[in-house]
Amino acid sequence: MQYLIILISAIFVNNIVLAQFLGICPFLGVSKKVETSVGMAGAVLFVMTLATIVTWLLSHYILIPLELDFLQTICFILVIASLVQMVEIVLKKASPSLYQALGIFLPLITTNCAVLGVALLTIQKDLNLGEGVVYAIANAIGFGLALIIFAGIREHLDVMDVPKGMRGVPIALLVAGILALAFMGFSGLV
Amino acid sequence: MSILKVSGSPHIHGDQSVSKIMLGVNIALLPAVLVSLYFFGLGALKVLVIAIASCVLFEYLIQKYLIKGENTTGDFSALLTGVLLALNVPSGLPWYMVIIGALVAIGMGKMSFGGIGKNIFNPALVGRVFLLISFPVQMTTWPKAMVSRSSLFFNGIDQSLLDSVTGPTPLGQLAEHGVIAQPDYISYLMGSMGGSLGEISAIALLIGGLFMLFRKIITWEIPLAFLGSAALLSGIFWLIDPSSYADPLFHLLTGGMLLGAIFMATDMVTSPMSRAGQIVFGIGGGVLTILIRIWGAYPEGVSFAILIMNAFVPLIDKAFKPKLFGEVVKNG
Amino acid sequence: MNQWKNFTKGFLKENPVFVLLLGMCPTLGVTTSAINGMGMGLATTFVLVMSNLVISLVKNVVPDKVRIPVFIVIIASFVTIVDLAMAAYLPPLHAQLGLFIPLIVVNCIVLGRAEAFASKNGVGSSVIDGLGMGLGFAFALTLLGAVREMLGSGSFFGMKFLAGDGMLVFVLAPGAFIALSYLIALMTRITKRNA
Amino acid sequence: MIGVKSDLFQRFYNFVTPSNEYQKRRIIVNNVILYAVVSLGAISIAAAVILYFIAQKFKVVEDPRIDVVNEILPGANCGGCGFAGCRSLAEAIVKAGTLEGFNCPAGGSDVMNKIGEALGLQAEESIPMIAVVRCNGSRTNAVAKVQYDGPSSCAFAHSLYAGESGCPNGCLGLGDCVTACTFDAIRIDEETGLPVVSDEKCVACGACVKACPRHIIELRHKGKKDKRIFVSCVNTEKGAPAKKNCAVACIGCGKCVKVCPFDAITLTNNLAYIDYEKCKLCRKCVSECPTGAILELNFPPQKPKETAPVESATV
Amino acid sequence: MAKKLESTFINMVLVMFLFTAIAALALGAVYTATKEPIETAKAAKLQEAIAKVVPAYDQYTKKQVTPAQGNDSLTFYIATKDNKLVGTAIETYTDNGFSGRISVMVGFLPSGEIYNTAVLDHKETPGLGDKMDQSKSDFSLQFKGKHPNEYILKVKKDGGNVDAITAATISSRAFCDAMQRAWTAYETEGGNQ
Amino acid sequence: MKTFSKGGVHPAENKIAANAPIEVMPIPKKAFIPVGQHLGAPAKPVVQKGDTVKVGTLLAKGESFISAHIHSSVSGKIEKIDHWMDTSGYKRQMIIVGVEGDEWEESIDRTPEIVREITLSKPEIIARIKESGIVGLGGATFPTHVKLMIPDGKKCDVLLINGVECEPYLTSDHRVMLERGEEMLIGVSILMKALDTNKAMVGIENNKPDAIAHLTSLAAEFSGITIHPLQIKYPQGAEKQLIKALINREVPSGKLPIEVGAVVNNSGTALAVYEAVQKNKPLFERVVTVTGKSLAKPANLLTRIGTPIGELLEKAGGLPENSGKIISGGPMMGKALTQTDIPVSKGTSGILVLPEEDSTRPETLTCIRCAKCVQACPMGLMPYHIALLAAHQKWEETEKSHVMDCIECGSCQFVCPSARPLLDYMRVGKQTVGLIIRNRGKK
Ligand SMILES: Cc1cc2nc3c(=O)[nH]c(=O)nc-3n(C[C@H](O)[C@H](O)[C@H](O)COP(=O)(O)O)c2cc1C
Ligand SMILES: Cc1cc2nc3c(=O)[nH]c(=O)nc-3n(C[C@H](O)[C@H](O)[C@H](O)COP(=O)(O)O)c2cc1C
Ligand SMILES: Cc1cc2nc3c(=O)[nH]c(=O)nc-3n(C[C@H](O)[C@H](O)[C@H](O)COP(=O)(O)O)c2cc1C
Ligand SMILES: Cc1cc2nc3c(=O)[nH]c(=O)nc-3n(C[C@H](O)[C@H](O)[C@H](O)CO)c2cc1C
Ligand code: SF4
Ligand code: SF4
Ligand code: SF4
Ligand code: SF4
Ligand code: FES
Repeated sequence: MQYLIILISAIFVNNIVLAQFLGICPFLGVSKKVETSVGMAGAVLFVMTLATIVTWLLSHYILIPLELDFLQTICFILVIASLVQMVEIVLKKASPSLYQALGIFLPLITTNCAVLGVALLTIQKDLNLGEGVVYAIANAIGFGLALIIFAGIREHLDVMDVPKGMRGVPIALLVAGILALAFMGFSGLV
Repeated sequence: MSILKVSGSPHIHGDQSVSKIMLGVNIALLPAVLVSLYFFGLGALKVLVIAIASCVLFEYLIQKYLIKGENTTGDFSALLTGVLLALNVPSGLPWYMVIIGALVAIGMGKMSFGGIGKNIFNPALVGRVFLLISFPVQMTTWPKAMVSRSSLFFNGIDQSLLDSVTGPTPLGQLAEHGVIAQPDYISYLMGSMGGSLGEISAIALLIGGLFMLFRKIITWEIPLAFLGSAALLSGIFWLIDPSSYADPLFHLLTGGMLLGAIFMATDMVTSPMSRAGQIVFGIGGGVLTILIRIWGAYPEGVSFAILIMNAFVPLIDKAFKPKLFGEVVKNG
Repeated sequence: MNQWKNFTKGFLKENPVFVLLLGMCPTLGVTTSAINGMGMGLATTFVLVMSNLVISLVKNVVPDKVRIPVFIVIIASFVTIVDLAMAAYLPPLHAQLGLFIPLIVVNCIVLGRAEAFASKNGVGSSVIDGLGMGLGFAFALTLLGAVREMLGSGSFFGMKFLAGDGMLVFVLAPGAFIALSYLIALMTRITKRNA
Repeated sequence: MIGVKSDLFQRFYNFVTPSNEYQKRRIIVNNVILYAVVSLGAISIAAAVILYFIAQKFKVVEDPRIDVVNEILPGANCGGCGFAGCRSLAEAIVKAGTLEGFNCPAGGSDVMNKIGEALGLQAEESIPMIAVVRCNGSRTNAVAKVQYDGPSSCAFAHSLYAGESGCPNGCLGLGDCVTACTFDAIRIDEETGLPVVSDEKCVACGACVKACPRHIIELRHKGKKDKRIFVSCVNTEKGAPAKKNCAVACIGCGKCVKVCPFDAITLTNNLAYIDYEKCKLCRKCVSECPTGAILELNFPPQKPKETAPVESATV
Repeated sequence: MAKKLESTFINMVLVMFLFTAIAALALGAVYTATKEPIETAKAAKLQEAIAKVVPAYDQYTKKQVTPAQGNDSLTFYIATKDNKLVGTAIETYTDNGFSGRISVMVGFLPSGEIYNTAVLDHKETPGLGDKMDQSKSDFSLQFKGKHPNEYILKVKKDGGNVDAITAATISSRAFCDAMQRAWTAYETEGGNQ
Repeated sequence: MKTFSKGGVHPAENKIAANAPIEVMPIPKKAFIPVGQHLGAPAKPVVQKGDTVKVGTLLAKGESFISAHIHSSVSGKIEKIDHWMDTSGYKRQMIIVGVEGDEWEESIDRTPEIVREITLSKPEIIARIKESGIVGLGGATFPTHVKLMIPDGKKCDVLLINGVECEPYLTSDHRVMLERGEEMLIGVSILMKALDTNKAMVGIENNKPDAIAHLTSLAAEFSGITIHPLQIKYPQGAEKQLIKALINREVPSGKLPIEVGAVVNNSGTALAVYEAVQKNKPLFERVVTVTGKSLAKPANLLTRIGTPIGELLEKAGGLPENSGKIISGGPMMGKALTQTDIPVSKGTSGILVLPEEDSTRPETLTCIRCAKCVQACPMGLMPYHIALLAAHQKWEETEKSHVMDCIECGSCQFVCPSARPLLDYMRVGKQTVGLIIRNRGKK
């Protein structure tokens, strides 16, 4: 039940993009085509889960025992950055097809607040490892959901002649705003 | 001989037109409008007039000065949005909030996308939800039917007056106090319950719906899937535990369920194109509505449910295409 | 003159928020009020200026392959410094900005400027570039914060001018997107007209 | 407790902690800093070492130019360019072999220029070209006999019929070329109903040439002081029917071919064509043409002769 | 421009190490320098809250109390002046808020009357739930001077004496829940003993 | 009653010439005979300027696989071979014959009696049809002999005769079935023999009860031929829809009817086949409906190919002053013409005149996504979407949206409340995508 609540909360109620404002840059940047956004969502799911596990271990076995919490930011970002790069290199060699589908999004994820943000939040919320993993997966799903819905809308808007002044980012943000408005309906679900 | 015209075929055109369709929906809404005028009196009239006037005016102004497109104020769609916005708010709503709602509905919900046909979300609902979240107090203060006929017109919301003349909606009661022991279905049908202007009379809404079906303005898929799935889901809960969940009939008759399913989910601009897509859309809306009603913080979920499903429309359209004539199953 | 241009381009022509659309998360996340926006903007400016400074100083002793990790370390250090200092001396603001302070690390503007500018230019121009970009960012955040605060709470930098509450949405998540959407549209219009 | 206290340390934290009253705290401070240095250092070294070896082991051979471009890019991986990170953009640019349509918002125009230099994509010096509309069938020269009532697109009208004037090759005036031009360099003249190319704005990208379903637009030498001479007609019908639809049609009489001292004019399919490589802008052919189908642009007015059709096309 | 350092393995590792070491050093220093102010700031906030909810005192003792229901402990701050009990500040909480936990400090006079309340931390919606805060509305003032034995700590809709915040019944309810939790613990702990 | 299942519309029928018996149109003074009157490669002229020809003389030979011969419809002298405007809207090569008298080739049997007995063998029938230059008269003008050559491995088990005439206004097939029913049914039998099938079904829409009754009584004497009334729904006459309606088979996307064992021929074609096979008469005249609400005398005219339509209009009472559009064919699929000296060709089933007020299209508005076009499309396409993609020149996606399946029936545009020019977009999409596909094939 605890896990279910974490899932619903992170996907719908406190959607990482629409309510917590994490990962907006790729949300706006990689949402022009549904196919691409599916790839991106997959990559985020992978990296976010992996990063959360590694940073959780790092935090609970090194930083907290040594009272080095203040190094959290710097350690996490270092670990995430190397992790992503590692995965990218390995993937490129090991499975070029998977790399084509997911790998090309990996660099983008390094500097995505969502991954670091979720890693930090996992520690901040004092989740245990299991919960942390579910939390990461849920957030990644939430990110993917928002991204794919959004990509669908943008593909659609692409053939609609949106007024000049609103074309591009403004209309994208407006859609995100109305989407967030609609998602407020989920508030209180958990 | 006059100069000949050349164009591609076909050279004749059916008798449907956008303004005819929109006018048809407006006519279908007349019973609901009349019921609201009867029960809420001048308060309802005030909201209706302001909403309609400002919707049409905003559409005209934005078209003329901001997006400089062709003038479509004559196609009755802004009028329709105005009526629907008014039908979606309580009758005591202060005038400036109605105007803000109209500005949001038309400006943000419709014209920012380029006007009729291009919007992703149902404009009237964008307006309503915006208002609901911006002014939660005023948007959930429901003047009681009948009692408030004229007193609200000049005073707007007066706190002292309100306590005596406002009452909870059936759904509000459900959320606050649990299942109502003996629901007054007759008044839900006729319209003497608390609520937004347009949601109080099930009969008036059903008449409108049948009219639109008859005139082929809407098809049966969305309303039926919407109401059916809502009834089914709430029925399951009710069967499990009738003491804490309301029965399906209650859910269907109260709140914006009928207004939403018949008039707002069917907005062609913001719903899917294929029949299968429309059914999926309707089911999604019905299920979300009941989930929000039962578990969410809001007593009512129709507006949110429809807006959320609006967001899925492009994906649904992508996934559910009409079956091609002579389609061969190929490449797996 | 060139330096001046370097400095001012961050405000309108290459404004990180309105034009480059970078660092959107803090932009949307913290701008519930003008003060919050300004605080975040200034914190980011500090990090930008300092990391630009240090990076332009050390750029020649960093081998290319570890360039990015080293830059990240430098940036993260300054972020942590801001984080700690704010917690110590401005606890209320720190509480408001919360998670978004550590997230300055991944703000694309910071790393972007470090890479694009500081790692290739001298100390002076790097600092000015950082300052310009940072202040441009701060300007955008303050503006957005002010708009949201005025519409959402009926106040300006904490000073109430409306009796009631204003439109709640603007304090909440959807309002952030909506306000930014129209601000960008407006800014594009203004800058296009000037150009 | 470990008490590593070098002189340097002592002075350093004396400096940062003005109120060092408790001995105890000093030790904690020392430990914190020590742990910090050790653990962070270890993490970074581990990361660097692992990355190095993995990079060695999993090397993938790629176009070296991708690396070059990648180096120039900011490396912020912000996604602002619409690609999945800087490297993606680099790959896309190298693959496309052009900078057109790519932009890096984080790096700005400097970066794009540098990439251009690195890849040698700067447009090589060439004789300036410009789009030329080879039809003079204005509303008065080629009178409309029917009225078109369909979508405003030349491609549509072209697929439907010969055109309002009946000339099967002439300009339809519905502006597909205008829509195609991203430089705002071409517009339809209200009066003539024909497209007009702006000397200043046109960059000879050729988009309009591709867009025109009737192959009316051609890229030609811009000419000294924008002076150009060309046959402003692409009608391949025989003289009589051509002339019937349009007053200024080329009737294929061949007079210009004979008069041209530089052999610049050829006649195929009842239509004369001036080769802009050979044409020396001597203007002899212009006055020779019985229908006025040969246009000269930006020349000083010639001795009194009928130049009526010329004016309408000079802007 | 001076030549860049080559990307050899040794160089890379060295540089990485050097930079992280310097960073760690600097951060350690800043950390120690700010440790005290951070703690002071936290303490000050607590002091402020206690001072607000009990009458003037000169000393307090801290006590962790684990109530019967709920798994988190409450913290009692028993305030005395000249060794005489002036009031008990209790840091209490509720998880029934509109969006998560609400932490409240409530002070009881030795008589059991509520002296005052202060919201320590909450995530409620600005403009709605956050009206629990005294700086935002007078909602919590109604508890002042009430004795929970006579004054039922429930919103009126639920049959209590508390006027809920308009359109934020959930937050109001949650607030009452926190108060009730504190009161129950206070009573089981033996009130003013 | 049978009909096809998906989509379709019901425009006002307006069959105002339905009761006008077929009249013989006077021979023109000059005949303009296009060498390309059929789908496929134009025929090559085999005559020269100055040659004298008789009615039925071969003028041009269809040499490539999909092509058809062209015969003279008049007797006289070849004036010239030149380009002249035809219904395509462009000038095409034509053989212009100055008429002198009305002398027929001797081989043609001009006697009125009906020849029932089919003496020719299957290959002879196909050869005769080819020599006679017969093409489909239902609109697509596909060379009939090509249709009759069933590819190896395929089998035609049923011949469908298209007497639907679902286009509003048009009545030529109706009149043919009514007045030349017996000859037509003999034609059907000939086609059955050519196709090696013993089953033929004639589909007729229910708005032609007289034709249904007449043919039903006649068909009793023919083995294997049955008459089937069909619900009135446009575009029932379209090949694939007719197959669906009559035998409930769906021709796979991108495939020909023979894939499901059917061949479809128009009723007029069947008559032409009869005349060619039994009377040795090449295809040089056809029944053309001249109609329009503003015309004084709407008529069905047996017209020689090459007669300028202006003369037909004169015969029908003259072109009214207020005419806004002249259409070759019906109002749903016909081509708007630019002038009146365009000649009748084998594919001209009717000439429709629309008055000025009916000629202008309603103003085009933004698509309101009402899905009426989707509901109307008999091919199960999403016309609104294809139109948008084509408008934005997203050809790849246009192709993926099955633009090539569009049969250009115009139902979508007819119902669109926003009066969007959907079919215009569809056509441009088909052309461009078709080009892309062909180029791909080359590589
Ligand atoms: C965006 C939003 C935020 C809300 N936040 C709160 C909140 O913080 N606290 C609360 O009690 N109710 C909040 N509500 C209102 C509840 O959903 C619910 O309507 C209300 O608590 C019950 O209504 P009542 O108090 O008028 O009976 C919020 C509503 C919205 C739309
Ligand atoms: C390229 C092409 C090849 C065709 N080949 C055959 C064929 O081999 N056999 C056949 O029976 N019909 C063939 N057809 C004819 C079609 O089945 C159909 O009858 C013709 O396109 C006219 O149909 P419509 O009037 O419904 O458009 C062909 C058509 C085309 C366009
Ligand atoms: C939309 C549409 C409508 C058609 N309507 C008819 C019709 O009413 N009658 C007819 O004979 N053919 C009609 N056709 C042509 C048929 O599809 C088919 O080509 C023809 O019946 C084949 O016979 P033919 O080759 O003898 O012409 C129509 C085609 C289309 C695409
Ligand atoms: C059946 C039907 C339902 C409609 N429902 C709505 C509605 O709920 N809200 C609204 O603003 N417009 C509605 N419209 C009007 C119109 O479609 C709407 O303004 C467009 O979304 C504007 O682009 C409706 C129209 C029709 C035909
Ligand atoms: S499209 Fe290109 S070539 Fe044509 S006018 Fe515009 S800039 Fe010139
Ligand atoms: S030049 Fe070509 S594209 Fe341009 S308007 Fe004329 S026909 Fe159309
Ligand atoms: S014209 Fe094409 S797309 Fe339109 S209804 Fe007919 S088959 Fe469908
Ligand atoms: S019928 Fe017209 S308005 Fe309706 S969906 Fe199709 S194109 Fe759009
Ligand atoms: S600031 Fe770029 S992803 Fe958050």
